[in-house]
Amino acid sequence: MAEKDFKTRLDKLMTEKEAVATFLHDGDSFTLGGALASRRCFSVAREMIRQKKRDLTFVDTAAGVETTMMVAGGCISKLRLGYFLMRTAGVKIDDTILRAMRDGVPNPLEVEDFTQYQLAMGFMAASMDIPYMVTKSGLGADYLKYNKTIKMANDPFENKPIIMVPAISPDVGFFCVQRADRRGNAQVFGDIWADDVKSRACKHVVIITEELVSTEVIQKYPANTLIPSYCVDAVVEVPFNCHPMSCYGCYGGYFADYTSFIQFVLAFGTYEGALRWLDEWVYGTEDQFEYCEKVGWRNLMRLVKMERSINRLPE
Amino acid sequence: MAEKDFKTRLDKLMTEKEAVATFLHDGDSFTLGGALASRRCFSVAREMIRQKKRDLTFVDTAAGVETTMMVAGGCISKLRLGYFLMRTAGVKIDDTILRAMRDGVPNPLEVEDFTQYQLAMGFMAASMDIPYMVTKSGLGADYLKYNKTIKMANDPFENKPIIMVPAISPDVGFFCVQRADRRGNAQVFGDIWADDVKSRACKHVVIITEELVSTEVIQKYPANTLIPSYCVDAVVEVPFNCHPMSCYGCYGGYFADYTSFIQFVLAFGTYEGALRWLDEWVYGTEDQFEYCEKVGWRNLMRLVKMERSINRLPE
Amino acid sequence: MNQELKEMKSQYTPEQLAACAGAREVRDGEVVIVGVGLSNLTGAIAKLVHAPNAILVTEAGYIDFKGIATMVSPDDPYGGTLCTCHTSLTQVFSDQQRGFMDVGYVSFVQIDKYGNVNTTALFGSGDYNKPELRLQGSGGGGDISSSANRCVYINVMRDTGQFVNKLDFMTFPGFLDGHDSRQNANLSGGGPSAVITDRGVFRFEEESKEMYLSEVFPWDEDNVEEIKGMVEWNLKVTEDLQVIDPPRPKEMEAIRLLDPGETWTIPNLMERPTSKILLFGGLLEGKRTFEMYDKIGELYESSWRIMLNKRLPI
Amino acid sequence: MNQELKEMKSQYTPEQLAACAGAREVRDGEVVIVGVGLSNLTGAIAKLVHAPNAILVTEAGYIDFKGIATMVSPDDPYGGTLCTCHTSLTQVFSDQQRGFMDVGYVSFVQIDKYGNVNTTALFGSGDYNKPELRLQGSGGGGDISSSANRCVYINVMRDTGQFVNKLDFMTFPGFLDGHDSRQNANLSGGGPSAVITDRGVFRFEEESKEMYLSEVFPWDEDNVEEIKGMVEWNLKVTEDLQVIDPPRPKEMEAIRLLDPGETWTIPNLMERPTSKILLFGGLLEGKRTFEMYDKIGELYESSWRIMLNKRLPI
Repeated sequence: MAEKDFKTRLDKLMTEKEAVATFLHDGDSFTLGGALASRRCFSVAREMIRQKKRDLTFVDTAAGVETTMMVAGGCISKLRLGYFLMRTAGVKIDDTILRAMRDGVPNPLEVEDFTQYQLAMGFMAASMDIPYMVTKSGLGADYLKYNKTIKMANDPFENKPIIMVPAISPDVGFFCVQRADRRGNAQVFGDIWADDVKSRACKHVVIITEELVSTEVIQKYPANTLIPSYCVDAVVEVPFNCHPMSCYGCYGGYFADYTSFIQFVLAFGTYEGALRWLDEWVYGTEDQFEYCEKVGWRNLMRLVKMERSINRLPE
Repeated sequence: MAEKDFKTRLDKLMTEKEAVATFLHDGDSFTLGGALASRRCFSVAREMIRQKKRDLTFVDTAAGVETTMMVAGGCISKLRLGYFLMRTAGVKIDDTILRAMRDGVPNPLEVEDFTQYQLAMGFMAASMDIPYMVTKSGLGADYLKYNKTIKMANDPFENKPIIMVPAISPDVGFFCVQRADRRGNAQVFGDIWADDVKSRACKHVVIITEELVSTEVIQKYPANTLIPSYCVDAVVEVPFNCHPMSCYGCYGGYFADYTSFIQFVLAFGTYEGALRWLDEWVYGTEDQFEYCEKVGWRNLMRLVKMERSINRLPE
Repeated sequence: MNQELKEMKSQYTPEQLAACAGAREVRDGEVVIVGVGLSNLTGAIAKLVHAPNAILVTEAGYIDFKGIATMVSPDDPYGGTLCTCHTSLTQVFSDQQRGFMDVGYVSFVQIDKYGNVNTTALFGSGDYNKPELRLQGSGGGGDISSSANRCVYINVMRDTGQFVNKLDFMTFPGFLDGHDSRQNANLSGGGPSAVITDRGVFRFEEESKEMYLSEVFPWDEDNVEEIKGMVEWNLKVTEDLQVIDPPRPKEMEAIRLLDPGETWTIPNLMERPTSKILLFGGLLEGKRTFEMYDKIGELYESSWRIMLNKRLPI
Repeated sequence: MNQELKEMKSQYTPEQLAACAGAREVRDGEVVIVGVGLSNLTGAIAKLVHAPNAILVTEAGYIDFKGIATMVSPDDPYGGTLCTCHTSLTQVFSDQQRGFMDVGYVSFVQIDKYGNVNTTALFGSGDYNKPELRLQGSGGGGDISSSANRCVYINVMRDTGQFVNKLDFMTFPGFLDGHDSRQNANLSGGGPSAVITDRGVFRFEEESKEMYLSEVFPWDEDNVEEIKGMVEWNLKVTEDLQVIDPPRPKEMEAIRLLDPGETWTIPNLMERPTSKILLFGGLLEGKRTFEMYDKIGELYESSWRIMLNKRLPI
């Protein structure tokens, strides 16, 4: 189907397996909604690994533990990022990326550094279909030495140095949201990160919703509809899709699930440990539902209780 | 006070008279929030006329009946607009602007035409403190022939024609909102127009709120806080400040108040009629409260009933 | 024109003819950016009658609104009712430049043979700064004509001064100088696809991009010369002239509900029901009573009530 | 160092010293953009103790959040609680480039004498593409150092390899080559105003923009040479060396509430209360029980409860 066709359908519901198979192909560039610990598509990252996607370029303002997982899973050949999570809670967690960069294990890895705002501007340019955006972020620093994307020039109005970031349009973007309807109207509560511009920058958009709702429910809080249906190619409903990270108003992550966090940190200390972890938690679970089974639904409900004790979604 | 000082105060409440006197000076450039029929600062426009402000430049994506009023009141020497309301509901309503342009009555008037998106891009550039934004809106049309602000060039990445709009930063902007707290956190419900970029583009920002609320009320719907307090210089609380136009979720305008609409249209058919109207409805009322008295509080409550029968603010 | 056709034509005002013909340009499920008055009514008719899944958008920031009444402006409160997404002009026009708006409705004052439009000023003997008649300028049209995938112009046809050889000011870029001059100018939208009037529908040739008369109402089949007379240049007419179906019952019922005050289909202000309520209520003698407010409120609220409670489409 | 001072120093971890000293850089009412861990804890201490009207911001899109616990990342759910405005990174960093962020807290790995910082990579014998150690890159710091009005660096001081003559990669622009080179580069922010560590506070000369040691803790008054030894270049020291007040009781109580799991003030993962709960619960043998989840939940929830119900500041 052409870019337009998926977007014009009235019912875009499909399984996560189908969405990843349909919209993510080896060699593609992709981005994920949210970032680090909030609305982060861990279930999609696991699915990519299960489907053994290869030679992907991941472009995002900030990348966290899910990137460590995807790099160890052999999916990623290039990272274009504003942030690589190397240490968290004061603990060094990531040799995975360094191992790939230096030793090519599991595969060679190229990196390109931006500031986060430079990347947001690249997404913004693509979201408006203009060739570039200008910013003053990162002037004088060393990004231009190694970054083949951004340029520097004097602006034509004040003739002062300015950084020009060309449009960045990933082939597909996966966005975790709290609520969405079948047609793809997707609502975000809490922090938005750069999903406002990312959701328009991507050629294809897949919404991963915690809860599938009717359009009437969406209409109660129209200011929270960040992504209208005309941007959306597919809608997937899977529970706890951000675990082990959090989803504002739905369930806590990280500290709330320190158990998963410690298990991950200890495992990813070595490459063998990482592969064992992948075998147990990714290859070892058929899909997100089996994954939740393995974490334990009662444990997951504890994370719901923790989050709803501090943040609740308006009903 | 320097630009920063007002913005750092914790209690920014002041009267409308004080706000207009403090932040709007003869020769200034200014903009208004909302546009045409929604969240439009008619009470501030009336106050400018009462204070006999002169030689103002009004820059906005769209200007409506309030501009006819300000031009007839002799406040405006230049209009930089994306839209001039000349006909409404199929009725020609505006010789006021033409009279000023052609005959210099009540004073000479200069105009500069943009497309609405070009202006939004000018505000966006100022909101990010970058020298310009690029857009493809209006390419090939005649704006560049008369507009001294925008430029055309070939973009450095694709070498195709593009329009460059330099940053546009009005001296002050008045924004009508449904809710705001004393410190200036301002919430908008319903259409936002270009207030997202305008509110950051202006050097000074005055919030005109329908209802002054505590910060706890603001915190219930944080996604609706369009303008955080650090952008805001002053907060004014006046009721029905958009009358005769509407305020989403608060009161209907225009058709709901066809009485005021017809009276305005009939009066502004001639310059003498316009002056009589100004004498009765602007000079003849000390402030917004007297104005409401004159319209009739019971009539105003009818407009509240009409709006709340179709749109209600979440409580 | 025979008696029966004349009879049929007299049932409709020019605005109703244009609105119904215009509504048919929308295909179900399409994203439709509309303006005010006629252009707004047209989108609302389409959604009510044959395109229930159309996504109506206005530049004020309303995406996928219900269309419970004709909006007097892009930010009319009716737009907010049961609307899926409230956002900003900045986001709507960015989405349009990105290519998400399938079709946009805009009105026009002067139009030339390549679909370029003037809604800024009529210079007459004056110039841009001192024109004979100042007009509304771009409004949303400058952006819709630049970036919507299809731009549909809609207006009642005037005898003279409307379909002109040369515009005083080009406010909306159409196909510029014809052929691929629009593409070379780097405009993102697909340009004008139709010009809808009460005297006929005009479209643009694939190659030259020059306007031609494509369809007429039944009672105008023999009036092609008269219509050509209203166009300054030698208007091309397709050999295969189609007939526009007169307004259908459902379309007329939609208009009745959407425009209770008949604001958009009765040009003369004083003859509209809403104005009559006020004038007989004594407004001209300066009377402004609560009853006037109440009556007008009832006139409009009754039609909203039907729309809100009725499962669309009619 | 006499016994009494040694005694006093031993009560605090290096992170607590840096956090308390750093918090004092915030003036009440200021807009403070914070990151994770130490930089987040510092802003939260300031808001709780002496700057109740400070507006805490993170790059994820939380403006004016309450700071009920140290955030493990800019998008930690704690940021959303009782927060005045939920928006996007795009808006927060646009507001920062516009000049609305008074002070921003960022950590650093390598820093040079003009306050330029490297958090991207340590090349060692390799290079950018095959470095000895890959680091987190810009994060929010690249933008905060570029555009916040004042940028405050905060970290525990290392003996070597931290205060270096030459950075492998400049991730955060400080004063570049000193004097007015930052201004000439067209950077919007005011540049670094302080480098906060557990061994002292460094500031920058008005004219040359070169770093100098400005304040030390009481027990380090005689250790200036030792501190100079941790800096590769010949560190300037102000004649008028000030003394940093050790952590005050209110600051320590704030830390206790904000960091119940002592994640940020006890470097070793295995010695933290949260980790101890799991390890004794049998995690290392792969056990994952509901009770573990429950215990950790209680540990954190108790401190939130106090913060949410207590009218701040303590």
